[in-house]
Amino acid sequence: MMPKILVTADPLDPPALVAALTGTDPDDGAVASFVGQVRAEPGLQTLELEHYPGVTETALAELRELAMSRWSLSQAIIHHRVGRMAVGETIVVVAASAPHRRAALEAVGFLIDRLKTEAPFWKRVHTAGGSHWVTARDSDAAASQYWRDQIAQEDA
Amino acid sequence: MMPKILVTADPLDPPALVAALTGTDPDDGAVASFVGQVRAEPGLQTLELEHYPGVTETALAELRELAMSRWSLSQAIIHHRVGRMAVGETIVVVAASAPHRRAALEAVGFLIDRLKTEAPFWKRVHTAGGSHWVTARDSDAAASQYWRDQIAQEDA
Amino acid sequence: MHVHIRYMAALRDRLGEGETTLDLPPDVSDSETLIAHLTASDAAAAALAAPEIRLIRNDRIVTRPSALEDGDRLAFCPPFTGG
Amino acid sequence: MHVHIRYMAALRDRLGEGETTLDLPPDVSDSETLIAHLTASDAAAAALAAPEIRLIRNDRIVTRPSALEDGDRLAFCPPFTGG
Repeated sequence: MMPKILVTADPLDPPALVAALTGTDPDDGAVASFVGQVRAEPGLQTLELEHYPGVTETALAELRELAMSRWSLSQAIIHHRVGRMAVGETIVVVAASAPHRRAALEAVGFLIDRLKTEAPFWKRVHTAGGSHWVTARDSDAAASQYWRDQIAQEDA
Repeated sequence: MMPKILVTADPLDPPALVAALTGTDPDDGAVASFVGQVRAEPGLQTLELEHYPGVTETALAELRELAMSRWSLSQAIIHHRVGRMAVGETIVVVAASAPHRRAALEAVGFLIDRLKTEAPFWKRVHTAGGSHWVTARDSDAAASQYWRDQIAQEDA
Repeated sequence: MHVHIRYMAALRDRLGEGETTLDLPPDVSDSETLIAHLTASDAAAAALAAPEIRLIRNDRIVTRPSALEDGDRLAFCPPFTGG
Repeated sequence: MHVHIRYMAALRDRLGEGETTLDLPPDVSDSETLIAHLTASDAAAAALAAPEIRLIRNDRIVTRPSALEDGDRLAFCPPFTGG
């Protein structure tokens, strides 16, 4: 059984998430997914993800519930890795299934945009000479705010 | 070797496409995918996809090239099934990888929206009592036109 | 000139034939005059004039009106419904 | 009252300690007066006042200013950078 929310130090398996949502519900016409993975950058040897156990899982579950209700999804899965990982390894996988494509695609975009700024994860880059914390990007904050505004408009 | 464009009467393998793009290029931070599958509807026994061999593949390849250049993708794959298929079976899989998430997500949305109206496929529903052709949906035409307008604006 | 014509999907059912080769009179010069010519012998062919009907000419999707040449292979297509 | 404080990620490095338990004077009543109190003994704690610093209180992400109660477990967080 594929857990809906998973925060783990073990390697993630993106194809397994897609497999879990594909061909499983006769009312689904669409399955969308997103994989975030460690990108090479000068000096990077490993990327480390710190988090706040317990709070992280709750934050992801709340984002998932919001997506499930807003887009009438059939299923949604969020798996996020923590600890150290190498270039090319998967940091996060988000997948959603729905009757129609726009719901599945938008929900996946929403989940990845929001979890970047609303779940307590912190990235640290380890190099040969030491390590540094990754600073938040303005573009990530803007993407997250976009969804906050969208939802506020609908609730208004 | 995973073909970039595939039109086939054999079952598709969505997880294999995601696997092919994940962890393969150190410059990629993102892999997005979309799976379209046969949705149950009253009376539907099988869904049949007719196409125009040769022209279909060219149309998909042109859409792929457009997406590759517009979003600076690393890779993009489009697999589409033809012939008869049952509820839950995969009709189409689109996957794209890129350095950043917005490129991968938008390119997948573009490809699925555009291929619905710009590649010569026709759906036919087979029921116990006969068959009928699926008529084009206004919402699909609107989604396709959205991207046409976007590209026209950028070229202007 | 001679052209080879195919009707795809729902148009094939509607026009009652999958493909045909025609010898065209000299006043047929493009896709639209061809449709008028076809409609003269089969009223059902008027459906081809609808703007949503697409044309594939010699294995390329072309915009209408499209000029025609001797030996062209044409396919009239209802709106595409893939994906 | 007593509160237990953690500093997460870059804040832990900056403030030189991971966690601490403090006995607070009566004029500390919420997250912002707590930050002022911390800054009085360590100027580096002024960084906590920046609006982008998030607060987790008793395992819930809360908005600032947040009232405090005896026994609270607090975590000051730099902006999240997951995904």
